[in-house]
Amino acid sequence: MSKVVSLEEALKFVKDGTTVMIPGFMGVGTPETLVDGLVDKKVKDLFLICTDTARPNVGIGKLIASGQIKKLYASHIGTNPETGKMMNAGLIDVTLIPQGTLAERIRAGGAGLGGFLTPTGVGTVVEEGKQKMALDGKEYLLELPLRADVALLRGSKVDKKGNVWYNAATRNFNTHMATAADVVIVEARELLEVGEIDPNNVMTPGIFVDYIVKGE
Amino acid sequence: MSKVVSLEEALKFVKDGTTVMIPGFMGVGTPETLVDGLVDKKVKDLFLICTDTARPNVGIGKLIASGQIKKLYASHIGTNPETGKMMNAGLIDVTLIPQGTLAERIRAGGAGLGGFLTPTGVGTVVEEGKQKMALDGKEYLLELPLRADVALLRGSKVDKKGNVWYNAATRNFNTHMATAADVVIVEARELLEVGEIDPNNVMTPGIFVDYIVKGE
Amino acid sequence: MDIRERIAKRVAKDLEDGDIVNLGIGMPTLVANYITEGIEVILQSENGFVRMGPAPEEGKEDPDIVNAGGVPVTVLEGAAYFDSATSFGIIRGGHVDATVLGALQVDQEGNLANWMIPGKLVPGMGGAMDLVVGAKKVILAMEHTAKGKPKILRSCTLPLTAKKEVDLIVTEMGVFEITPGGMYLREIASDTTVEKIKEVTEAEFIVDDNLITMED
Amino acid sequence: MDIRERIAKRVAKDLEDGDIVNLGIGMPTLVANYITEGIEVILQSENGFVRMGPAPEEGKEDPDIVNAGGVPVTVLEGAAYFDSATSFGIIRGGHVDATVLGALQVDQEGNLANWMIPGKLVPGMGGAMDLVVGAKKVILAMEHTAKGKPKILRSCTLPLTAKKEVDLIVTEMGVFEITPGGMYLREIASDTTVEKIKEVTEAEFIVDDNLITMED
Repeated sequence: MSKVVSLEEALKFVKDGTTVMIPGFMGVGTPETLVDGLVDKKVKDLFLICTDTARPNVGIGKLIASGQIKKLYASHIGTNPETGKMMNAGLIDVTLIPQGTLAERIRAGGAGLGGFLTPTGVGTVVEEGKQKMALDGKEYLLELPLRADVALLRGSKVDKKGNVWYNAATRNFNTHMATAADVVIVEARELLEVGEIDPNNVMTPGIFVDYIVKGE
Repeated sequence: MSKVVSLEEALKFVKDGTTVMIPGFMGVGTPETLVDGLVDKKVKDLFLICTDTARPNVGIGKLIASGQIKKLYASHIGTNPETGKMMNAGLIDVTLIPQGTLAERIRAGGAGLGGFLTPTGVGTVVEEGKQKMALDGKEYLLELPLRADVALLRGSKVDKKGNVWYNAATRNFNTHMATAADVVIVEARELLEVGEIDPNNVMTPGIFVDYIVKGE
Repeated sequence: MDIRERIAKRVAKDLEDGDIVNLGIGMPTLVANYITEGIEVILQSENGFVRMGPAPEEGKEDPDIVNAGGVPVTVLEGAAYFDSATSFGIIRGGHVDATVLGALQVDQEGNLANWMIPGKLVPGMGGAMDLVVGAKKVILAMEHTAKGKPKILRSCTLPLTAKKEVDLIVTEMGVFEITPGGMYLREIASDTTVEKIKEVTEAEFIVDDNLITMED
Repeated sequence: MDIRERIAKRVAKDLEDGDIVNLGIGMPTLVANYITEGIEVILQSENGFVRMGPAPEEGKEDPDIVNAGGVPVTVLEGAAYFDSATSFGIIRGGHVDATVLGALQVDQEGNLANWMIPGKLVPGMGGAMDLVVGAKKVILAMEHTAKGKPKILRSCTLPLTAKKEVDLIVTEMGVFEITPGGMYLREIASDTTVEKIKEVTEAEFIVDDNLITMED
């Protein structure tokens, strides 16, 4: 069975209320074709996990502008004034998470870890509601794993078994999100035959990938 | 200042009693030149962290045979009968650690995490002396980070800034150990000029590597 | 067909198209020879790759490519290599559909002991504890008795590998499934009887109403 | 020289050969222009690479290579790309020698507030909390006051980024070091006096006996 499917087929896994992870740093590494597909599909009340909301009309910014996000976990929303406005108007429920903690929580979700201890956020509002532990005289917060229903990724090169290679700074959250969702869909900027990526340089093994959509 | 040094210069960081991490799975991925150098140097009472003790006279097995190890953290010693004999004779203090937990503890040591929760080992002797936590009805053990004084690695290709690329199954613990020791020494199977490894495919960034020794 | 082959063949029938499977060393390795034609089973090797292939031709061994037993293997097209933390993230994170392992003892609660005999054999758990906790399905491929003595017990007496994680036990005499409602004998070999199985099984088990005859 | 340049130039003097440095967006970015000739400072960009280079020539921007502010940059020879968990492992794990950041407020205990103004500006902490906790040295590059009001306080009133992590504060008026024994004024600009600094500094500080004049 081929993993390569149409945009429509892939996005049938995203319904109203679905929890979705989307990578990208200010839009770099974000699957634009899949995001555009979500906008067109008009699914609503999404719970979105991402590191930033980019700029209006760039990457994840499009999903903010279209009003499809009900709940948001992110580390930074400052570059997209729309997000702050909608948060203040009570339209989006935003939780801000330090970027390193967010990456590690997603990784933990994919790696079967029950949580981890980080010094980040100790003594700040981030510690509210969290268990604190002192080890060897240093304080840590217990942070819990994160998972999603669907992850939408962007591979610079993807082979037909779903092995992915990311170019330059596009990698960011892609590799972690690939491991932490029930359904993983990759937008292939370049779609290759199996064997065209050196097995040593595969960054997301194909076993994590359920569907591939050819990007534009 | 060049990172490329002689074997002797590199090994001056390993003294009697030093804590050393050495990667390798049954010898595959183990820096044989550096290990031979330690044997020749006759440093003793080492605290060795590795995943297995290979076979007699293969990889880490050589350090067991030479009697240089006082304390050992490993996940498997069954393929080297010498290790078991010396353990039973009270010559080596052995702690057995599940392989996934060992990898994660080293990674945590390099990533500044205070520990992590894993389901591995719950209900077994591995849980002895460890804090147990239940989250969402599932039990976990709190495992703590591991660090070493020195890590001795083996890169298939290493450039002169210390960027490393590992071939095939040699990668195993190399990438994690690179992050978790005060001094990191890489044996280069092939020593390249800077720029010869695609920055995308670097597996251990050169910032982690202090010294490079050309392997034989 | 010898009993090891019979067991391996029966285990193979439980593997489905697309399954990601980790085969332990020893008898479980034989399972690869009996995978149903026309389906694709992806083998994971915990030392760091997926899509493991058969042993290489003599003289064509690559020292950098060995399986978890340290034996030279090959990789198939579409393979991917990774480091140990990633490998055990795959295992612990529930991305392995089935693991096939041997056992020293197993009990009717699904507890498994397969890593040590105190005072006698202390090889270490290697990756077994992670595999048994992490794989979605844990299948034991084992001879029914050890020198005539039962290995399927009411309660394990050896140190455990994991608690209540075993799903299926395949021996030369039959197939047992462990369920919350007790251990069931689901299949029986053509050359034995329920009475004979009871004689060499300490555990209590329920005979399935629709007991099936195992293929030779 | 404008005050931003003066501050950047002074911060640069604190960077040593071989240092791995993360520069925050805004004024800290200017530090790269003043690094002492002949030394090598390796810039880390938390979105996933080391050895960041200058901005590309116009028209030569690569959309896959941006810095942590989303602005196109280049990478130098010997660069390496990685994912976000690795990037923040580098940061949290103490592999970054220094981070240079801006501040909304800082206090004499070394507490920093630079990520939000409740009810007004809630951009999110991005990677700042990880950087401040993880970097070996935290240097603030900031204007001494905001619209004439002190930013260097007895105790921060805004939500903290991290507790007691700031080491050095560089403003257009002078250089402060925060030590367990209190905050010291170590250097003073040629165009001001200790009295003038005291007028616009709420924090209590000790004037170094060997007060140095800052370079313009």
